[in-house]
Amino acid sequence: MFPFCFEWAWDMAHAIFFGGLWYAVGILGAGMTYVVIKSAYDTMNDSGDSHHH
Amino acid sequence: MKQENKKEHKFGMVIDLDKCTGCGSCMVSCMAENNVPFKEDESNKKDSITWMRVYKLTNGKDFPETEVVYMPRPCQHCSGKGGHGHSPCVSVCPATATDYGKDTGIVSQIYTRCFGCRYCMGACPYHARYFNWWDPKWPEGMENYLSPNVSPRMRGVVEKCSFCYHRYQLAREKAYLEEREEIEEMEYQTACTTACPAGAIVFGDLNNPEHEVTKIVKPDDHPDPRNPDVVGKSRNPKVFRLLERLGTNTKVYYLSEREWVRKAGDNYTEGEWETIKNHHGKTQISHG
Amino acid sequence: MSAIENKSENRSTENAGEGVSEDTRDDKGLGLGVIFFLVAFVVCFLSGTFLFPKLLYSKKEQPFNFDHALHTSEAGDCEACHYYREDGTYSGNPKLASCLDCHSEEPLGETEDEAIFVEEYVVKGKEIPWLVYSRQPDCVFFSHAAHTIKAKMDCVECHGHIGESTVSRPYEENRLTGYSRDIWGKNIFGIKKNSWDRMKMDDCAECHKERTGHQGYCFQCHK
Amino acid sequence: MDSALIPEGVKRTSFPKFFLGMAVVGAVVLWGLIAVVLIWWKGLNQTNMNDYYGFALWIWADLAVIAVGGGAFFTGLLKYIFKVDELKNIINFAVIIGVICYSSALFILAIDVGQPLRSWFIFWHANVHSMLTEVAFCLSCYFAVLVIEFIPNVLENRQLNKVSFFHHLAHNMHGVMAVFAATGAFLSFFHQGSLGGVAGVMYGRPFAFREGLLIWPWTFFLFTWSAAAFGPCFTLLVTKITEAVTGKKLVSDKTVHLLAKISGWMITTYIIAKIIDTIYWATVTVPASGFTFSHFFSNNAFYGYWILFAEIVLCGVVPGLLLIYKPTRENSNLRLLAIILGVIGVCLNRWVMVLQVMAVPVMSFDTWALYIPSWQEVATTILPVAYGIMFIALAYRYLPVFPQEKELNYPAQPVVEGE
Repeated sequence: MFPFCFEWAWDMAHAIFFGGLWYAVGILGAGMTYVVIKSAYDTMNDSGDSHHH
Repeated sequence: MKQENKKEHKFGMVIDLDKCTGCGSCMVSCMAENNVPFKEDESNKKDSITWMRVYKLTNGKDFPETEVVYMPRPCQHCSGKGGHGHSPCVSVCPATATDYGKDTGIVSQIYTRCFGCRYCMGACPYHARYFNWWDPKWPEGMENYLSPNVSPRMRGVVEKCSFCYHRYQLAREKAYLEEREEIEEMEYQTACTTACPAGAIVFGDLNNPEHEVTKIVKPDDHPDPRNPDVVGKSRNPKVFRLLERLGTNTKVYYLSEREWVRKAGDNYTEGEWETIKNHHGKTQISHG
Repeated sequence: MSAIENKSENRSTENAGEGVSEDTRDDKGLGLGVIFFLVAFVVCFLSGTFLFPKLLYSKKEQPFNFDHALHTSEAGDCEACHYYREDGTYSGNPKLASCLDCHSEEPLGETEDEAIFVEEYVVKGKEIPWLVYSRQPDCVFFSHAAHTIKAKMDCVECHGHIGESTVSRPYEENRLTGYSRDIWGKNIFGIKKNSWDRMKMDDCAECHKERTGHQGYCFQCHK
Repeated sequence: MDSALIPEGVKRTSFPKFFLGMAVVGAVVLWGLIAVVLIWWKGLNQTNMNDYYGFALWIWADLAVIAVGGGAFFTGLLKYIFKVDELKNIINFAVIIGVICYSSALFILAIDVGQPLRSWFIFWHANVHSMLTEVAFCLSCYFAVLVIEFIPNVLENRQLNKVSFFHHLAHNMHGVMAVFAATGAFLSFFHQGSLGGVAGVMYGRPFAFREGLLIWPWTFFLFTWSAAAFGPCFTLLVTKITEAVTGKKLVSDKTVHLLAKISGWMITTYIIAKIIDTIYWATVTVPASGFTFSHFFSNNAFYGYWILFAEIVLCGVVPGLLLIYKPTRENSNLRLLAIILGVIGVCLNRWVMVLQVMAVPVMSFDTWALYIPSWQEVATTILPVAYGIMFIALAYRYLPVFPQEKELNYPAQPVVEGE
């Protein structure tokens, strides 16, 4: 799973499998981080009526 | 320092089915040697553990033509399609709890790594892999008789025959102390081999032409021209492997003079056997 | 995260009550959240670093103190007591019989430990229940011969300078696994400075890879 | 009693009646949980699995719920990537069904392994060559995606949405949902496929083994395709059941017809591929290993040609054709028949690819092995169904799941569109 795991090898199979996997996980993580930060920002910049749109 | 892995072995066995009497010594010695647990009630064989299992085969004919053969079946230590080590069970294990030792040709099973998904059992057509449905329960005092060289298993993990690998470990340890590079053929023999009263099992290094097993089997390193996945086919027309056509490339060979026994080792569509059975005899002649 | 939630909850109750929001209130909520987060982080960090290892490992004392330094000066090197048997296997900790090669019911020294040794074990003929720091799990096969004879490694490489020690430190047992702490190592983060700091499979593999070019197949070290 | 939580402008049954219903289903859940505790406590000897049946009822249930849960990824793919906007009316529900199916699948896996506490080995010590590793990774990641897709719907609950941050979070999550849906589709493609690969790579088992493309056996692609094809059938079936229970129309005919049509074409193309695969397997792969096709369907008490016919023709070709032909698709009874057959079909396929694989003897002197699950296995398999019913009931009661509910049931009231 990580380069310091016993089974890890720097080979094609690991590159493809974990490349794809960490890419997907990265997108999910980045997307959620962005959404949470943006929502926090939006909440702080709310004028009284904006959350009833 | 790299000498350690310099020489590749390929341990395997050949079992002479014409010599096997079905006495079951191999099964018993295996269980004792490898701390194999047993149940109080062993009547249901489908969830009990026998690394070495003796099957009874008959030719299906009525008396007086009835013939019976007993077929001991340890783990076949498949080297996989093309002999590259991708045996059916090793490639499917999600947690790398089993691997193919390229230095010995032995398929390992690490009990403390296995988490019991049983995918390997599904993948093995020989039913050579067994699951610990229960925690082992030893009769009072028997724990003292367990072998310290084989680790005991816990419930929920898969186990199987290891070709008594611990005996190889111990033989090598002795060789190290005596500062020898190699071990002798007789220094590493499996428990079933040494226990067989009929001498039906011959064990050794298939890569070593001096070893008895190699002399009997005469493995052909070239791929089978009919199926490139199959390597190590025996050039002895009396020798066969179980389900050889699937390309599992087992290292357990069987020997029989009887044609019906050899035929029972694999599956053949109608009429196919007639064209295949003499295949090796022919190639041998053409090779000179 | 908690800061944000605090703040938004704060805000919604206000809105429900008054329908207006005040930025100053919002900032206060945020500040509290940040403090809460930091405090929680420090608490978790400290307890994880200092308290957790104490909870995880139980300390056990050896039956009595053993002075390695004294013994090596009197009896010779490691192999004097930790020797190979004829079949290549390694004897490990010596049995009482080996001790009796030199010791007898007459104490050889005046220490309290010598007295315990004689009274409790020599006189009673009982084996000493040493707690072995480097005891590996059941599933491990380790050949000393392969390492010290074939690969010509020094004992110190894995065992450290135990031969020069004068006191037996307490044996620390992992409460979950029952294994010795020497396997995982003293450092809770698993960082090692010396080759003998840890005895994990990773450490075996690291050395094997370096010296043999391959970290080894499972059965090389498992049984 | 709980009226403050119920979405605005819709009617729900009285709380006592709801509670009573939940209690009945809850009893079934409890029965399942008792079995789970037994299995965790005493071990897998509580099942009727054995060394011939390493994979049994649970793995089938696992594969089946994931297959029928495929409606979530496929509907999401169509809605967010291919912009089939009509599907917005059913996407929430498809996601909820997906969450139920995938959480059930993970739960079943957690009881199915011999050493549950070591389950993390599959991640930490991953063998990248194993199809099961791919399943584990993609399954858990895709479950995360489903949860992410479900969160906005939860946050739209009347009370939660009053919290400003949650309101914004739901809004912003909708904004980037296409990215999540695309990632979900990618993960889904691989795990549906690798579940097919689980059987397809077992070259020691001629009944399961398939040749394929590079490292992927044909079953890899067939499983993905069938999940996309039959998943929407299950979505429609559950919608139909929910409508029958609530006595309301929840999704417009237009949406239903569209999804049924897409499903129909997917089923038809899938079943053509499946037939080609079966013929190739029967005539080339099987004889090459020395077997005859009939070997797999005879000499035993259960598995006959009927199962092949049922899977491919009755529950494959028939629903496919019923759903692509407009008059039958728009006939509610025939459509219901088709989606029921479709769901049975995909479940049968998974059954065959797990249970029949184990049952067939491979060595010439071996025998067929049949098995009957123990009550513990049955209870734990029914548990997810009961849990799903509770989940849907709660979601339907407290969350604005069906955007068309008001418009379809209370036409007099002015319609206020949400996001």
